[in-house]
Amino acid sequence: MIKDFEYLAPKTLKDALTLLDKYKDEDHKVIAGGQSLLVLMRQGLVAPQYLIDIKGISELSYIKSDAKEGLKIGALTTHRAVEKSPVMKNGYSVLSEMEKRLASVQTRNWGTIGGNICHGDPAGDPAPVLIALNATLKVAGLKAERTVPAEDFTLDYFETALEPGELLVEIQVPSPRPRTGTAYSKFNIIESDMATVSAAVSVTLKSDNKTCDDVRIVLGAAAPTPRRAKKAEAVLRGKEVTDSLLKEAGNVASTEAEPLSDIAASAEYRQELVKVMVARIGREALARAKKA
Amino acid sequence: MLLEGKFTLKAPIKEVWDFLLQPGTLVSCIPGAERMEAVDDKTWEGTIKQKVGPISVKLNFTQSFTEADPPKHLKAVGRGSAAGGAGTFSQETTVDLSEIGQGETEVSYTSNVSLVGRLATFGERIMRAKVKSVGEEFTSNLQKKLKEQLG
Amino acid sequence: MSYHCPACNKVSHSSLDLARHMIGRGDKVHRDWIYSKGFKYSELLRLQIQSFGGEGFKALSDVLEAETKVED
Amino acid sequence: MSKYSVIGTRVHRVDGVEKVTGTAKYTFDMVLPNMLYGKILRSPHPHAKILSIDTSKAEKLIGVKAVVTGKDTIGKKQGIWRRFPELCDEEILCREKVRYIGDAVAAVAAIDEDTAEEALDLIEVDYEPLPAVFNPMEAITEEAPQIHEGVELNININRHLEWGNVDDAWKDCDHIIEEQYVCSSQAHVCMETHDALASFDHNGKLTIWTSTQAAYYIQVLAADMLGIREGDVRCINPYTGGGFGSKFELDSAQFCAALLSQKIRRPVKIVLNREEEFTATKRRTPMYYFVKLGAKKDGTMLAKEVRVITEGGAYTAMGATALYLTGFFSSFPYKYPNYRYDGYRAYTNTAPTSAMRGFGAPQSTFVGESMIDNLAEDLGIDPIEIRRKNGMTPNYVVPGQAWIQSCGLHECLDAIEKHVKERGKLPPNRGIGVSAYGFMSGGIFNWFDTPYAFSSAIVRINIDGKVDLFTGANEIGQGSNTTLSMICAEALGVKLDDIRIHSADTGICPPDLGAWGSRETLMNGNAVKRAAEDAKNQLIEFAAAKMGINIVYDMDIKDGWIHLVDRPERGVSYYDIVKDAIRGKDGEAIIGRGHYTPHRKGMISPAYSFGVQAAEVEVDPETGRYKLVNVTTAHESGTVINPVGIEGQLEGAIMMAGGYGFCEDQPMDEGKILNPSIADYKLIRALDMPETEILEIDTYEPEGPFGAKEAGEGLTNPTAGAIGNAVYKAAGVRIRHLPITPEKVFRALEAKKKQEK
Amino acid sequence: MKHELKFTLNGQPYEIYIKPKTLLVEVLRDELGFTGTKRGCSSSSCGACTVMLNGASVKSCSILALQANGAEVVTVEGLAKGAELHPLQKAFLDHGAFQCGFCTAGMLMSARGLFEENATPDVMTIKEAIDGNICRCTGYNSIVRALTAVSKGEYKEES
Repeated sequence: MIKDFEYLAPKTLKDALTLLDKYKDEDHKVIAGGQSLLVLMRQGLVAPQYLIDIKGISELSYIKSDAKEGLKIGALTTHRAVEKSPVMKNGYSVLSEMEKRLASVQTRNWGTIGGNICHGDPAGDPAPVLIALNATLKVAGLKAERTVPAEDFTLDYFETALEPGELLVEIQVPSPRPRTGTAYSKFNIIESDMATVSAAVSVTLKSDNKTCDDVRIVLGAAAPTPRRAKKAEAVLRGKEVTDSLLKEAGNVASTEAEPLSDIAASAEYRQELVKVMVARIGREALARAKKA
Repeated sequence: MLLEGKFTLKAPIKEVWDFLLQPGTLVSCIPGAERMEAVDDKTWEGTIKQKVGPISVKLNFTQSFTEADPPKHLKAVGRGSAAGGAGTFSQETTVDLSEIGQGETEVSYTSNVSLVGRLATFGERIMRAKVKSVGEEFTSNLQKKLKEQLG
Repeated sequence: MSYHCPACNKVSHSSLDLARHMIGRGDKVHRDWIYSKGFKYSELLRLQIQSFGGEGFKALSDVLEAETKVED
Repeated sequence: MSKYSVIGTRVHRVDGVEKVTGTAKYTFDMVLPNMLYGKILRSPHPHAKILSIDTSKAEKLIGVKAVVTGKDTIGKKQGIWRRFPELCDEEILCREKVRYIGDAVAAVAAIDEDTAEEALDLIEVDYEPLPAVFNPMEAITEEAPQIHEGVELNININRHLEWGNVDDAWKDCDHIIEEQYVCSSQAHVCMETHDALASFDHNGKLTIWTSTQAAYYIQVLAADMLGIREGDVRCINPYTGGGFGSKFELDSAQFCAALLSQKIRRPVKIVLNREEEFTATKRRTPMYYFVKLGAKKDGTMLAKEVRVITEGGAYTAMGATALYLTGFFSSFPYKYPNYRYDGYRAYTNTAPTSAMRGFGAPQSTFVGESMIDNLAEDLGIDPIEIRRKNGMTPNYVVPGQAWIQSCGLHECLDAIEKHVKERGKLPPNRGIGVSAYGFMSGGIFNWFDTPYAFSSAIVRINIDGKVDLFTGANEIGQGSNTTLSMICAEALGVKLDDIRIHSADTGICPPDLGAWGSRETLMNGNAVKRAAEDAKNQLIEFAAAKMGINIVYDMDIKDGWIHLVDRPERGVSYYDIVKDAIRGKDGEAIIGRGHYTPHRKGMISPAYSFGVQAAEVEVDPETGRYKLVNVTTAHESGTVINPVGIEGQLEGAIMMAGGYGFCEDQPMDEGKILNPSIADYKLIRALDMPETEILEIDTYEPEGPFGAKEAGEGLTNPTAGAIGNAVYKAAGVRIRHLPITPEKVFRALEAKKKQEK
Repeated sequence: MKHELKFTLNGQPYEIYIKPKTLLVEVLRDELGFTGTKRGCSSSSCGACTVMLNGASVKSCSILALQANGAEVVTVEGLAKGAELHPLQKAFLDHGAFQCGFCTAGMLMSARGLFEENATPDVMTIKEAIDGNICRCTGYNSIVRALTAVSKGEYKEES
């Protein structure tokens, strides 16, 4: 049963921030697409006094890209819009691929990319990809704006770096460097299900098109937050990336994962999956980097 | 869901025991504990506030000691419910202390926590994660406090 | 040759059949008789379910063979 | 050309237009004037004494109109195995004790759902938790807590089946294998959750609209539990959003709605939410299997010994039948000269386990078909060949149990063999597993203790030739309304469009045991056919008189033409004769009656259908993840009445049974189901569904209407076994614990690697 | 406090007053009596409540009705034109693409969303489009066959 609340539906960002500031000490929640929040509200687990509905703020729904500034996605852009945007072909196709496997078409049609990130679910799909792409999140408050690297945004299970009164407004993805390839995949049993374990890997090669100049390996659903496997990255950085090196990186990444056991899989199995996923997705990223 | 573990403290067993049995100890170690009062020598009552992402829960609970063999063995059973009918929880904890050397005590514990109601069914995954992290935080706090006070 | 159930008098053609009947019925009268012979009913049952060849039945049937046989 | 005009043709479902336009009304959609909404308070404890229930605060809440607890009941325990009173063990609203998490303890009726839900939180129940037991192996020990008074060691029922001499036969076997298996639970996941709308009038007469598989059972059981007469209860089954075995017992929604309505004389509607549906309705029976199987070198199977203990959950429900059928179907579809089965059902403090599509046979088929593949491998015999060597044939008698008349198993084996050959050499990590099965067409044993015929039907012909068909059969999506209308149209010689079917309304339809055990086509089909023939004969009498035929000819009706069988051109219009006949009978409508109760067909069922399935999987050896690539089924169900319906049953069964093999499970912690939502309960969706092929094999069942037999549940039996065998072929590991999850495959692969080192 | 909701449903304008917590599916079914749309899980997992909102399929159990303010909503009741069935409905009938019918409204609306975007989807695209809808009866393949037939142009809307 959803408890009654006072409903506020600002139509501009400014109005929204004003309202958020006004109610920041009150029991309030922000709703965008609400694909996660409404489930909790229906179970009576979340019962805010004020519900601030930002879904109608059209100025936060956009996708822009240019070579210099990179890609900018408004926080209220729907998953489906990201998935279908032709802009993604300019080096961000991994975002489109990720979105395509996120839940169902109906959920993607209504749910927003910003809402997903702010939910802070370690099994969410966008976060690992954005971290691999070295994205930055623009956060606005009534008085100031700030940016947070995507990898620092999720703090704990369902906890984010958003302060009271703040909204996530934009996702900024830098233009990919030359010879960069990024890939993402998730392991699950039912195709459209949440990740049992997911991984995103971004590889940038040196001009010899063989040696790893930079790499970002991100694990999803393998720790309380999406997490970079930095030791595994170190295995690859500066070296010629081979299959066996990727396998080694996978093994190292597995030691960096801190998964839990649940009904979908045991912690041990998740660790094994991390090994395989990192090696496989690394291989895919490498192949893309070579072509990029 | 079962939590278990052990750790050692540089303190005599009797001191560890007395420390454990002060309501104040638990308030300061349980993350989110707001209140803990002794109703009688076997029963405590308390309130804990917990937050998992968007969900905040206030749990009122009663803890009673069902077995006590000072200064070695303690068993406590707790039951509680979340304000607003979101669910109930129960736990059964056994703590065993043993002297392993001069002024050194080993504390081993097992705690079986069970959640029922809406809280529990909202994603087993999330609650399990939460209970685990609360459990870990609790033991690390406890060790820290014990070390501060006794060590 | 016939075997008469010491609890309810049901007639069986072999001690093994009678053992199956007694464990199968499993009500208090039958169990009490089984207990009186020093068996633990649930142990017989567990043995019966988990082992092949009816080990639980056989253990009991040895006693029944000796105690309940009636020459026709 | 087919000799039939309607049977075997591809028709639109008779309920089709209503369903695609959203105008079909389900109980879920119903609203009555002055209606209240009910909610049920359930036990959070697996086993506890109820010390007291205080409903005063809830009653004071504005908008609450009534609260009921066990004290408001007549204190009767109910069960569906009415022939055995000791098996009627469920109170529905518990008075003294709760036995599983989800047991109902109180119910509220209020002006809207939110108020009713709020009121639940205000009911104070004082429980004294009792020690609980969850595993059947532990439940039968002296140390286990007793769940039902007077049932020591928690043994609910046991079953024994035996023929031949198993002990002697082992001596003649060249090879014997012994294995253990665990079959998991499964949820029905009907799209429409259990719901009911109950309305008592001030004369004490009750009408219940409910989503059910057996309106007649609900009528009888509700009357019994409320202490009123059967005739005062009318149960109407509007469109029903799926059943799969979960909806033929009296459930908490029906009982609590009726009880609340009885108290306040206003209509009360209760709809279970999805979580209640998962935790507080019945489910598939988990089983622990211990099996021994022996054969000669040439693959002739001589003996099989099966021991099973099932997790009963808190109440008997239909668990008694599942225990029996899993024992019987463990011998299927092979000719074992020596066979022995011992099954035990243990009460546990978990949600009761009962009927679910396949009813014990999916478990026995998974175990049996896994083992026969293992046996074949040990003996170096092809898996299809060993099945052919031992498979049942027409007119086979299962000693002391069953008489099988039509049987197309061997033709199915041939068809699948051809299919497997056509797939050719498979790429690495792929494998095809085969599984054979059989199933019954309705049950024979009268455990419900009904004095009525098992099925009956009434056909009323209107003045314009349109036909009203009254049947107690329950349309739950499986298509019985369409199939029975087709049978009626064919038997009467009219168009399908001429039939208007009225089903599952106990106020106007004859009693019927409902839609379960794959009984509707054969049993109801027979009753409908007989009723139609009764009406037809009345018409033919008039037609013969009118035509002034001077010798006795055989006459028939086809396509609206009443004619001489030998000279079809000589006849009269059906529509004309109907008018004359009714006038001739002083205006009395033409009414035909028919009924069917099986006689002299053994212990189980009047007929059996058979099939063989081949599942192809591709295994990822690094993760154990596998994909279902293709499932091909050769199936025989006698004459196919409704081909579109059979395709749907078959493909739907693969979704459900594939899920049982692949991913569906209900893991528990201390009696608490851990995945009571569709987000957490994994089931096969469109992208996971394998491609499916159906190879229809022709047979004719003498006992069935126009030669038809079941085609609904049997199809749920083979898939888990076929998947298990396919995984073995593809990856070399045998998983004996359902479901066959990637993690289990992965662990088995790791263990195998270790062993090989 | 009740809020005003103005929107278009199946081509007709509606103006009603509702509590803000009311879900879109509740407005459709309980307030306006369009019970063709079903609810199967209330957690946006089963798809039975799928409707079209501004031309895209959405799950109406997970949308606040007020979020549909000013929107155009189409439910299963809006598919047929009077007695003339929509091509999707005809295809479902011909291919036996439903049994109990409880998921059918949602399936049809997901399909409608698909064809708004893509008149000739391939099998994979069709499966993706209905993957958010559970059908416990058919096993999906008959639904895929029905939609494939529509994609091939076997069912045309009569103009």
